Amino acid sequence: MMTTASVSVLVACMLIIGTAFLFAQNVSAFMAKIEQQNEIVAFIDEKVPEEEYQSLKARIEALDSVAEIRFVTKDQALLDYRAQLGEDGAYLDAFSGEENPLRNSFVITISDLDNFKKVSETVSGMEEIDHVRDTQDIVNVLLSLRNVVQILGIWIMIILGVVSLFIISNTIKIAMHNRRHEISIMKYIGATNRFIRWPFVLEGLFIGILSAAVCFGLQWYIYTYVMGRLFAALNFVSLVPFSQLYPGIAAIFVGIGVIVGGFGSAASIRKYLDA
Amino acid sequence: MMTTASVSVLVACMLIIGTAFLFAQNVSAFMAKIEQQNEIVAFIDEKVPEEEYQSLKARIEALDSVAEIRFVTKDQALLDYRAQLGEDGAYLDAFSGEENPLRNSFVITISDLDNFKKVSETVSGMEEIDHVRDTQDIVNVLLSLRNVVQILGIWIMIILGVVSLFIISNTIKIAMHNRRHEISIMKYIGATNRFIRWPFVLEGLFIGILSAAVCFGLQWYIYTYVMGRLFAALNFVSLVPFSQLYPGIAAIFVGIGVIVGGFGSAASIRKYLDA
Amino acid sequence: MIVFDDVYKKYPNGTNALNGVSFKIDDGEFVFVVGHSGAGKSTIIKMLMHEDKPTYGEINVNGFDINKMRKRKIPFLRRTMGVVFQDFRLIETMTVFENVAFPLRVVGTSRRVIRRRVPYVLGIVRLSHKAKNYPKELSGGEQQRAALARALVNNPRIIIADEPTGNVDPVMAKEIMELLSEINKMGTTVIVVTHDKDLVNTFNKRVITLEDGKVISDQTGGYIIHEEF
Amino acid sequence: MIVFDDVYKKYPNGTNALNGVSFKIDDGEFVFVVGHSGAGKSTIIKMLMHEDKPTYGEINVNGFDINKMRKRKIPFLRRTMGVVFQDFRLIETMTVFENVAFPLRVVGTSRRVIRRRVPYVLGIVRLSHKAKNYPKELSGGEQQRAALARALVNNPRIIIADEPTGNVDPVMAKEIMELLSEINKMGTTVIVVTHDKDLVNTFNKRVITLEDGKVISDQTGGYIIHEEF
Ligand SMILES: Nc1ncnc2c1ncn2[C@@H]1O[C@H](COP(=O)(O)OP(=O)(O)OP(=O)(O)O)[C@@H](O)[C@H]1O
Ligand SMILES: Nc1ncnc2c1ncn2[C@@H]1O[C@H](COP(=O)(O)OP(=O)(O)OP(=O)(O)O)[C@@H](O)[C@H]1O
Ligand SMILES: [Mg+2]
Ligand SMILES: [Mg+2]
Repeated sequence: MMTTASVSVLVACMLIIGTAFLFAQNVSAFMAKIEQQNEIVAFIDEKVPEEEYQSLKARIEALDSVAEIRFVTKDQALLDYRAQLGEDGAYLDAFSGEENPLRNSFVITISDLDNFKKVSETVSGMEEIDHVRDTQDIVNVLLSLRNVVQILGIWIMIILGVVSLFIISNTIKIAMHNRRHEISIMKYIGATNRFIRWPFVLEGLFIGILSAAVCFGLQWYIYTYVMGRLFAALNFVSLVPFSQLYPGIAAIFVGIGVIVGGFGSAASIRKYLDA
Repeated sequence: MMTTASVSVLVACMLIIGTAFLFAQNVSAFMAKIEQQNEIVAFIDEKVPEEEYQSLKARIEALDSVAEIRFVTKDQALLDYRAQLGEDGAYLDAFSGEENPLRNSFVITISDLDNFKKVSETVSGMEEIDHVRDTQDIVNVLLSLRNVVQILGIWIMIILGVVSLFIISNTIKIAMHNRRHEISIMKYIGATNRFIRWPFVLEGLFIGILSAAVCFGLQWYIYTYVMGRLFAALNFVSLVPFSQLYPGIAAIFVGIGVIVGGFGSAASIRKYLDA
Repeated sequence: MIVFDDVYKKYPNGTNALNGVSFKIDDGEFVFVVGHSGAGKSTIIKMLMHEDKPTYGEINVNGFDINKMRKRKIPFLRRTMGVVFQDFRLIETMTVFENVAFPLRVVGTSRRVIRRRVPYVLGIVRLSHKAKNYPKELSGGEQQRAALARALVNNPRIIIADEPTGNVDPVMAKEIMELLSEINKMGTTVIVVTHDKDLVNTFNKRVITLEDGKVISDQTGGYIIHEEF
Repeated sequence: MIVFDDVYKKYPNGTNALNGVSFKIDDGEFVFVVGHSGAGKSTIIKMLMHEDKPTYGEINVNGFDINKMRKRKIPFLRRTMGVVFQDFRLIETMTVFENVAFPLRVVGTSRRVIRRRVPYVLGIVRLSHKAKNYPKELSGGEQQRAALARALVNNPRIIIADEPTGNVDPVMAKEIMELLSEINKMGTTVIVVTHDKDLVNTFNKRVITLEDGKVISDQTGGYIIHEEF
């Protein structure tokens, strides 16, 4: 009976930590996707001959964190702009062909927003590049968003982790309190502390590992079926598949199970051994 | 001793729920701020006389969810565009004054992103408006972000809440198990279940309310000092001040304390009363 | 009045503790119950107070039919009897005073009466000086006397004492038995389970002798135990 | 050998349980300890096994100096003695067999030996049929005998029995005492705390009489207890 209750508490705490872990993993996966929403448009100086475009492109592509680079001719740019203005962009027709005031450009996407500014400046500083236009405003919003989410995520992990371990240690204490008579009798009969301790530690380990196994199954089910279905309905972001995350989850659970079950009971039995 | 352990577990669980609550509150405050990052530029038809601008602005302003509306002359728009192009925008000088191909416009910010599309279409459909340009792409990203974060937030609240209550109920079970001898002796002496129950329920209530008080203080401290300092360093978003949130937090804690402490012990003592 | 009619008790683990026990104890009687260790004496007390139900047979205690009574009536059955348990069953978290006061509190006795009655009873069992101590801080005999005080405090209609003198010296044992005899003279039914041959022989009361869950003798005076098992 | 030299014990709550107790028990002796309830008999046993330390005075047990010995040596002191506790102290979560086997397991006895030795000892105390039962499923006297079996199983140098016959009938009490006497004849020191006047008088051994935490008599034969308290 008491084992059931202990396992329940342990499973619950692991579930909290596991959920926080999965949450953090998904948030960072999601943020990675969000990071794609950026672009630097680098306008090529008119003096650069077209033959050099290829090597220029290669040089930009070689920069740190450049995820994608796409060449856009000035004609295409004008068409795009016209399309954006709709019917009323007809007046732009006057600028087509040789009259086109726009320039050929590269549209660059950055993989790591932290390097966005650096890349933008590097590209801007290239001789062949006339000037750049970037979405620094949006990038700034995304950057702060990411920082906030990450810091919150880490703190939530830490708080939940600490709190869970605290809960477990107190639960073990209460459970051990149930055994105080048993322990004191063993001592009266001449058992050494080591002799008394190891069955408790073994039991703790067993409970810990059992809890880890139960929790792993539960976490898998909730994640794949409950959350998975929910997100499928959302139709925007997909969850990171469990198969990619389970080594981490398994390591966390078994780690907690072993440490808490084994060391936890060893630590909390001490009080009754010393008595 | 056991009271300390019980209070500790209860406090820890409340802390989890409280943190989740504060997290959700802050996320929604943050999302509200993020929602400001949107705009619809409505270009005014050239045939509309300037005298009507004021009434047009008022009509747009009266639409649902319009947070802000700002008038931008076509001259200003040209200047802005020139500034954006930098030095190389000089060729635009040719279009200044009467030659300006751009139009006067209203820049509209929406308070509730869900209505973004509707407002954009309504404005676009107005006779006086030539066409609109909006940041639908960014808005879409923000919208999904918000939905994901909200759904995640709610689910995290629910999971943590359920798990915490589960932990508490199991802890009470274990703690009550410690008292089984006491309870059975009381029954042997002719005490009715009601007579035995109420001191336990009172004790449970006391533990619950004590935990609520401790947790409230702890939560306040962590939130204001630990998290507050952290976010101050972040320098981007500020936390919702605790003074705005504490009624909710207090209600949650006292609610949990009373329900869990009182009903929880009443429920878990039952098993030993029936025995 | 207590009536046992052909009572059997088989514990879940298969032990047949009672094998057809019948006897009748009238109000105001004083009865010794003797028998080997494991003969079923404590089991009879368990049946009397509805700690457990008989497997077969009828039991009637102070008008309560043990088999048919509703669960919620059990506390009221138990209030008609004061029991000294073989293992004392004092509440660890209460002082001696609180333990002895408990049966009074259960029936809603006023504090004023409790403050008068409890010290009086503790005085009778010579435990006044230990009123504020917890059971753990008592010697074996002191715990036994605290349990006795608790059984007496409520002036119950029946007093049942399971081995009430096992942990006290012969002089105090005799005192306790004389006390029970006094109480019996004032009309209370007294049932004493004991192994103390001397006491049984001295007091010359009705003696029910059990062996292997059966009544093998029910007569006045004298301790009979077969030497062979 | 056991030496008590002017031992005082004051419990944290202020009770003076021992007030200058001195005696010496040689290896192989058989000693009864008698005295009123609360005289300090069980306290002496607590001191002997280092369950608690004396407030003042020297105690030496089997070569261990109780005041100066290191904590980690305590288990080894306790293994030299087999104690029948007044409150039995059986482990609730273990069967009778496991309880009795425990002192053997503690010293690393092989399973084979345990499987032979435990049933043998359970047979001596007539509990073979309860080997698989849990303490809760035993009668008072059966629990007492299980505790006795546990004290004997390890062939300790000293056997200390605190009221070992309080819950058994006179015939079995005599049997138990004869058993202890047998064991004593094979060289084991035996200390029996008892209130059973008959037994003390029958066995005619050394009797240490305590009163209010002092030794008031230490002589061979006869149970002396003052009638007045
Ligand atoms: N809860 C139980 N479960 C199983 N068997 C039990 C239980 N309680 C008692 N017994 C068994 O029932 C039989 C009668 O027990 P009981 O306690 O009535 O004996 P007793 O006459 O009081 O003995 P003693 O003088 O030793 O206290 C014994 O064999 C005992 O082992
Ligand atoms: N843990 C304790 N804390 C405080 N006082 C105690 C404690 N244990 C015993 N005492 C007191 O010390 C005195 C001696 O107790 P002890 O248990 O040694 O008596 P005893 O001679 O064994 O009596 P009995 O025959 O009743 O078992 C008693 O007055 C008792 O109340
Ligand atoms: Mg009995
Ligand atoms: Mg004692």
